[in-house]
Amino acid sequence: MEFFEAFVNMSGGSFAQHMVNGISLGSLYAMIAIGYTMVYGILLMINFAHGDIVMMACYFTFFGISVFHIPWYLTFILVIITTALLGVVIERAAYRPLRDAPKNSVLISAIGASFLLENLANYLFSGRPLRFPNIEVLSQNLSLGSVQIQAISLFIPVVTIVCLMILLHIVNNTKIGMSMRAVSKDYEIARVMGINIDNVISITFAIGSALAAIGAIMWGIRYPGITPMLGVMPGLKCFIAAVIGGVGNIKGAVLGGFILGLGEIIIVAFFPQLSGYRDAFAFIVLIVILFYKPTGLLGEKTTEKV
Amino acid sequence: MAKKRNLILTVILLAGLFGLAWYINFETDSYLRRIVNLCMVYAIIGLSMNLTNGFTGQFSLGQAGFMAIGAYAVGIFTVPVSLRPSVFYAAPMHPAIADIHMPLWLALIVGGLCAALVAFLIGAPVLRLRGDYLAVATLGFSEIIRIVITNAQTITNGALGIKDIPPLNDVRYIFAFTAAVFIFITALINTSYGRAFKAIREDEIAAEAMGIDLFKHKSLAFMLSAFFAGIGGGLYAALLGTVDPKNFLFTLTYNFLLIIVLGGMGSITGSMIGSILVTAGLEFLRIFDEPLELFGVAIPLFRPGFRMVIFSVLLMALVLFWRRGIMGTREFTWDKTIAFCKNPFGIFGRKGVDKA
Amino acid sequence: GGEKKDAAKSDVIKVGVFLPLTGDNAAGGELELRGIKLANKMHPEVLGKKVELVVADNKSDKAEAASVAARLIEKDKVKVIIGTYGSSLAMAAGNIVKENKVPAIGTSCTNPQVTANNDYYFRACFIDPFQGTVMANYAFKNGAKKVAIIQEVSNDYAVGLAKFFKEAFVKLTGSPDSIIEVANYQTGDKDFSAILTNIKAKNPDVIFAPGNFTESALLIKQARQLGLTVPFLGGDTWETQEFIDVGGKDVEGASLSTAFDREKASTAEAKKFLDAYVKEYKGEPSALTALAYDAYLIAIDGIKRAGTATDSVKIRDAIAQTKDLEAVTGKTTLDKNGDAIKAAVIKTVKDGKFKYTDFVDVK
Amino acid sequence: MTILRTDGIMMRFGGVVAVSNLQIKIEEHEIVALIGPNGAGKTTAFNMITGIYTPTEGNVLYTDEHGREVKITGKKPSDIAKLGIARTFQNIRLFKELSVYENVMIAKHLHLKADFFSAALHLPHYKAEQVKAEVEVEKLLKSVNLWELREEKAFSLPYGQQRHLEIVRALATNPRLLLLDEPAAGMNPKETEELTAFIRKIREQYQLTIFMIEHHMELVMDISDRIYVLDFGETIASGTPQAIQDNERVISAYLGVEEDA
Amino acid sequence: MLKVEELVVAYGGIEALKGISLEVPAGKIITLIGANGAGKSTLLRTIIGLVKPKSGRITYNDKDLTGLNSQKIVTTGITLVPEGRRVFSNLTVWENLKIGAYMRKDEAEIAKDVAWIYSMFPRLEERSWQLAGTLSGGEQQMLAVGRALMSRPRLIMMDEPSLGLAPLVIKDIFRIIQEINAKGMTILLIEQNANMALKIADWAYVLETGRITLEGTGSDLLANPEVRDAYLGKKKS
Ligand SMILES: Nc1ncnc2c1ncn2[C@@H]1O[C@H](COP(=O)(O)OP(=O)(O)OP(=O)(O)O)[C@@H](O)[C@H]1O
Ligand SMILES: Nc1ncnc2c1ncn2[C@@H]1O[C@H](COP(=O)(O)OP(=O)(O)OP(=O)(O)O)[C@@H](O)[C@H]1O
Ligand SMILES: [Mg+2]
Ligand SMILES: [Mg+2]
Repeated sequence: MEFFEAFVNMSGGSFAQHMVNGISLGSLYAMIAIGYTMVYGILLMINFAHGDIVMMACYFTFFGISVFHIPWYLTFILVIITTALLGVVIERAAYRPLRDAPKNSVLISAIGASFLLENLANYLFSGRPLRFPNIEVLSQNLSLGSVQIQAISLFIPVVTIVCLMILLHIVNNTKIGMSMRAVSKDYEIARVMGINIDNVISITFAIGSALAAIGAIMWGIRYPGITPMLGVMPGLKCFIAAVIGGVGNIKGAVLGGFILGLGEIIIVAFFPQLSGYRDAFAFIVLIVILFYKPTGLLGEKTTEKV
Repeated sequence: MAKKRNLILTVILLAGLFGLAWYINFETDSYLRRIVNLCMVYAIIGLSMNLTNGFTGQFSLGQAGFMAIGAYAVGIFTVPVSLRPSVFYAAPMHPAIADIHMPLWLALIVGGLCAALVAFLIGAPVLRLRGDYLAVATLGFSEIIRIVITNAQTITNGALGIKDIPPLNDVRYIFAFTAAVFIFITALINTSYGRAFKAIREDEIAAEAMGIDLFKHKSLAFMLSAFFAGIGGGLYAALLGTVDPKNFLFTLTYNFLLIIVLGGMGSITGSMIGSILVTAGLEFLRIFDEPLELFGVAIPLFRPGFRMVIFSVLLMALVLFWRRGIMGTREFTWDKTIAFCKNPFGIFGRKGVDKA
Repeated sequence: GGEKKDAAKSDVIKVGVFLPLTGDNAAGGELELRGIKLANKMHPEVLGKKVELVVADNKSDKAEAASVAARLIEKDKVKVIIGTYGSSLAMAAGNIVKENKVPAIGTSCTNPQVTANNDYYFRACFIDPFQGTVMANYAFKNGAKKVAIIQEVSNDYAVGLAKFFKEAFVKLTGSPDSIIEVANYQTGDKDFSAILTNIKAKNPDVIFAPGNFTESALLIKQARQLGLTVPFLGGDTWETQEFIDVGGKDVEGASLSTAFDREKASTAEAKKFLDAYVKEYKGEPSALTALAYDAYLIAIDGIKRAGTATDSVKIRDAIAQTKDLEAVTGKTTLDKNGDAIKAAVIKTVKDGKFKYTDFVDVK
Repeated sequence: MTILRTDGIMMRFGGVVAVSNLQIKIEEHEIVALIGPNGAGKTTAFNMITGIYTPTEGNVLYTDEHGREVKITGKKPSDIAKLGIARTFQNIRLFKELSVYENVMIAKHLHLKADFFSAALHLPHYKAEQVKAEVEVEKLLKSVNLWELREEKAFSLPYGQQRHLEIVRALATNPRLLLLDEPAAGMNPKETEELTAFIRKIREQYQLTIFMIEHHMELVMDISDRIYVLDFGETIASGTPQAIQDNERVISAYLGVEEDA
Repeated sequence: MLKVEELVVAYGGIEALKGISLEVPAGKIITLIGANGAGKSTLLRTIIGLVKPKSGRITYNDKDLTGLNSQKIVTTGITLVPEGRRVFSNLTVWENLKIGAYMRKDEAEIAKDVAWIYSMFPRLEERSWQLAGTLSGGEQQMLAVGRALMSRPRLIMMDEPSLGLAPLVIKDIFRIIQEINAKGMTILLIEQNANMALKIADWAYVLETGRITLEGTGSDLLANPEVRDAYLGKKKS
């Protein structure tokens, strides 16, 4: 009833605006969710620190542009590289020693890594927010009729889709992709096949973290406040997006990202009085979807072979 | 024979500890009392978490949510009726509950039962999930609970929180609860039900084929865990004298995770040790937050925030180098202790069949 | 070093300071610590003894806040405590100070519950109901007829302000429809586009949006991006450099109520404070810094009038009698609840600075 | 009396039909073997009977101890176990980290009547049940010489003993029908012979019906009363060992031409 | 060419191999038989570098392999068909074969080898695009053998390739073992099926709880009454 009222009362302009907002948020979620899924797909572990890698990438960008005054396009490239390295370092320090450990240990180590990054950022950069560098070209406003759109919002979906395509190609059609999938199932035997599993896992982390960096840059331009806790909520939501889509499935991550992004906007748009429950929405969707599809929308349906 | 001896020893130990609690309560300062109380409350919650995560092998991260339920039950029902208007100053309390007042022990049990009920309801959808999926779903549930509490202004006072909960800082009271929870869980784990939980942890399919109803037992463990977490949360609220939704962020659960990992997943005595080490350890690490002067030179490393960096490094080092925790799945038992006292170096030898 | 402290026990007076120096509220804690340190520098002695600050971090966490307060009392034997930013943190310590009969003076904990039913908690700041009412009056005075409220629903401070704003504004206009929308968001949210799109469609005259400065700055930025040009009103939490840093030119024109401004600084203490602040930290002091400074003044004034630094109950009684104390944020008197009765200043962001625009005295 | 009957069960995984229209009938106290090439669908048939998979089509019917025929399709594995069907697995699935003793005690849980509360409080009626279970478990473990090793963790046992332990664990549920999935896999001929004797012994001792998948033909031919042969999910033959050994289709699909050593 | 000297391997404190010496000369089929838990798999896992020995030496064509990691060891031309198959369940049959040839660069030859393996195991060709995880046990075993062959090893070690296979398939596998041996590959075979294994072996070792207790030609051991009694069963010969 309320929904109907809200719908009728909504002008075409508002509706279009909501859709634009939703797509932009959704593709941001998708972008970060892909990184989760990448790592999960190979190591079968939630990289709890992924959200915090996003946070670190934001600080890197800040230092690049606002402190060292490197041109923004160069900074972006540097940030992507540095963040990829950070991902590799985290993998080496926190996950590699646990290769043969039970899954729970790895999960705990991941939580520990996430905790460490947050506390470290807090200690080094203080809890006070910094402003993400303003890049006029990307953050300027454009008007399309009554719809207002930020330049970056036009790029976000495009970048996300392009990254998706590249990634799918790598995983499905290249030798490294094949070895990634092999490593994910049985790394002992993968070694026997002559695969250097440490390299494969490092590459996976590098790619995942590079994606986090791209996501972070777009996130930062769109929501320009940097704090040590910045990664927590997006991290959690994007992880949920990945799970909704089917963890390990790259297309699923994108689908999940869009469902969450658009869903959140729609909740607030049509049920304004529920706006306080917006964050709960992600979790409710998650639980409902898992109830019907325990491995997510596009996750492979597995009957465990007995 | 040995059984009887063990029982006597246990009773002596408990009595001794209770005496210690009595001493702490009357002879020491309130700072120490607070730390001791916090240790015990954390132990209850650690134990509750171990029941699902350690014994039943269901990696659940919902403890903060269940604690919140227990804490709010205490918050809502124990604040004196006369003080309620000043607590609920922004929007008056819902008339249905505005006049219900309970003594603390009753509110604790009500809170525990509510948490168990919620666990029962959410168990149906989430307990079908495995591993990471379960972890995220339960974590999500604890967030939902928190968000609902935030928005339910007339019942929970929303973000304003509830204060004027009659303060509890009586070590004996909390000790009694902790001991009861400890004894109950220990007893339960050593029954057929406890074995069934462990069977589920080891291999769900085999357990099912052996006639163990997966859902029923997971649900039982989950509800018991929620019940005790609710009690723990209630004690926590009474200890602080105030609650608000921000207390129960999902990151709170990580504290208990640390406790059970440190103590050893699947070890009751491990959880007890873990909770003492974590709570006391965090207090001890506080020196890292205070400026340090060595020979008149201020060491720049030591400033607020450093403690948490060290804490997280320790957490990681722990899982990296000592992943089974202090106790693993073993327990402290009288038999082993006595054997150890008789032959302190025996543990280095090969372990034989030592039961008669 | 602990030994040194013990040796010098007799000739120093220890004052406990507990603030969130890490965690969510670290920024606020930091600013307040400045004020307290500055005050300590300006007034290093009372009763002929040196005042030593014992600073403890409550990590923006309630359990920590309680432990830390207990620790200050038991281990460091302080007889008076200053702090804290964040009402829930203050409330967590409330029982401790009450139980141990050690008075505490809140810096910027504005929730009425902090001092209610607690004889040992006082504060140097005004409270949420007052601030909400002040802003409602200001909006009404400037011709607003239709207001939208966007509150940070998980923040006690924001919820309190919003509630009293709403009540006052409805009373002023006489029409419940004058509040056209109350929208909620959670701490840590980054995307407000949906809320704002809805509100834009309803054409408010002004938006009242109490909340954390980070979220608020992002909120206002996004409003401007969506072409929403109406003024934003908020509370004293906005008054930080970060609000302007993050918000940039988009927060130009945003107004807030606060406790202190250079232009309205009437007391001699304020002049001293301003000079010292500029010397020490450069730039413009925040109201939080000023309030924290005042909290310190209230504490040592209490000790002075009590004539003892060891009997905490006497100190409490003296603090409760605080009247017309020369403080930075004006002459300070504590009411029967222990709350400071104080005038409010309205400031507006202009050219990247908080500029004085109005003054609201207590009736 | 027929104890188990499958009524045209079929199992499909995606596009693959693992079992189609399977008709099996097992009489009480029989030993029946299920053989067939790899991938024929034998394990899948077991999984459908024990409730781990739900058949895409068809029904599994079981006659309980009161002589009533009940439909067990779609029932939970645990309920099926309670009705008296126990099994072992092709890839051993013991509770690895638990002791030998606990492994077997767990199987006694399904008959426990006491609720968790009276168990935790060690009330007399719970204790009585436990004492009875302990006696039975002791007897079972002694029968396979595992009593001495009862404190060892299951994973530390040699493979052969793990197989025995798995069978004993299944027996501890007091089954009427025991399903064994390749019990002799990984055993050398000598161990296989011992196993044959052991299976015979337990059948007599516990009045069991046994349904077994096996590739060791000596064992199968030696012990079975009847044999079903599966290929590509379908039954290609059934009958006495002798008949099967001589069946042309079975020879070409599975046994191969006998060559002498 | 492969030489193991005084090898000791321990899991935790318990020694699974207590000083083993053996030799695998080029071009031969060497069999290792022994009861469950004798340490046969442990030996192979140690040779391929999945387990690190406590002491002893492993050399291959005079190159010291002791303590190297698997990845290095396989480049010398050794491969393993692991116990329990362990195919990559999330890769298709074809991809499993391709990954067997991971270290090779000669695409054309790889394609030929795939065809060769398909001709040996037509069942795999039918299932070329099916995920390996959904194959039955026997099909997976064929794939595991095929995958190992794809690296064109000079020494192929097989850990109970007949485990859980139908008699017909076992015969196939043994035929193939002889076939590839005829092509010049050296084979180190572990079997429970001692009868068949000894028949094709040039030389055989008997392993008992971590020690080698007997060795000899296949036919010698087949005739040895102790062996017959312990591993072959009474009936049939
Ligand atoms: N990962 C491990 N940890 C501890 N002990 C192990 C491990 N793997 C094997 N063992 C032990 O080492 C001994 C030898 O095992 P191994 O697997 O090598 O035997 P095997 O001869 O291959 O037997 P099977 O015929 O059953 O395959 C056994 O006692 C086994 O229990
Ligand atoms: N969970 C599953 N998902 C997909 N396919 C499956 C699954 N379980 C079995 N199959 C397929 O069903 C067919 C029958 O498998 P099953 O395991 O029943 O064979 P089996 O007769 O027991 O063979 P083996 O003797 O080799 O164990 C096989 O082709 C297998 O690939
Ligand atoms: Mg099978
Ligand atoms: Mg083996």
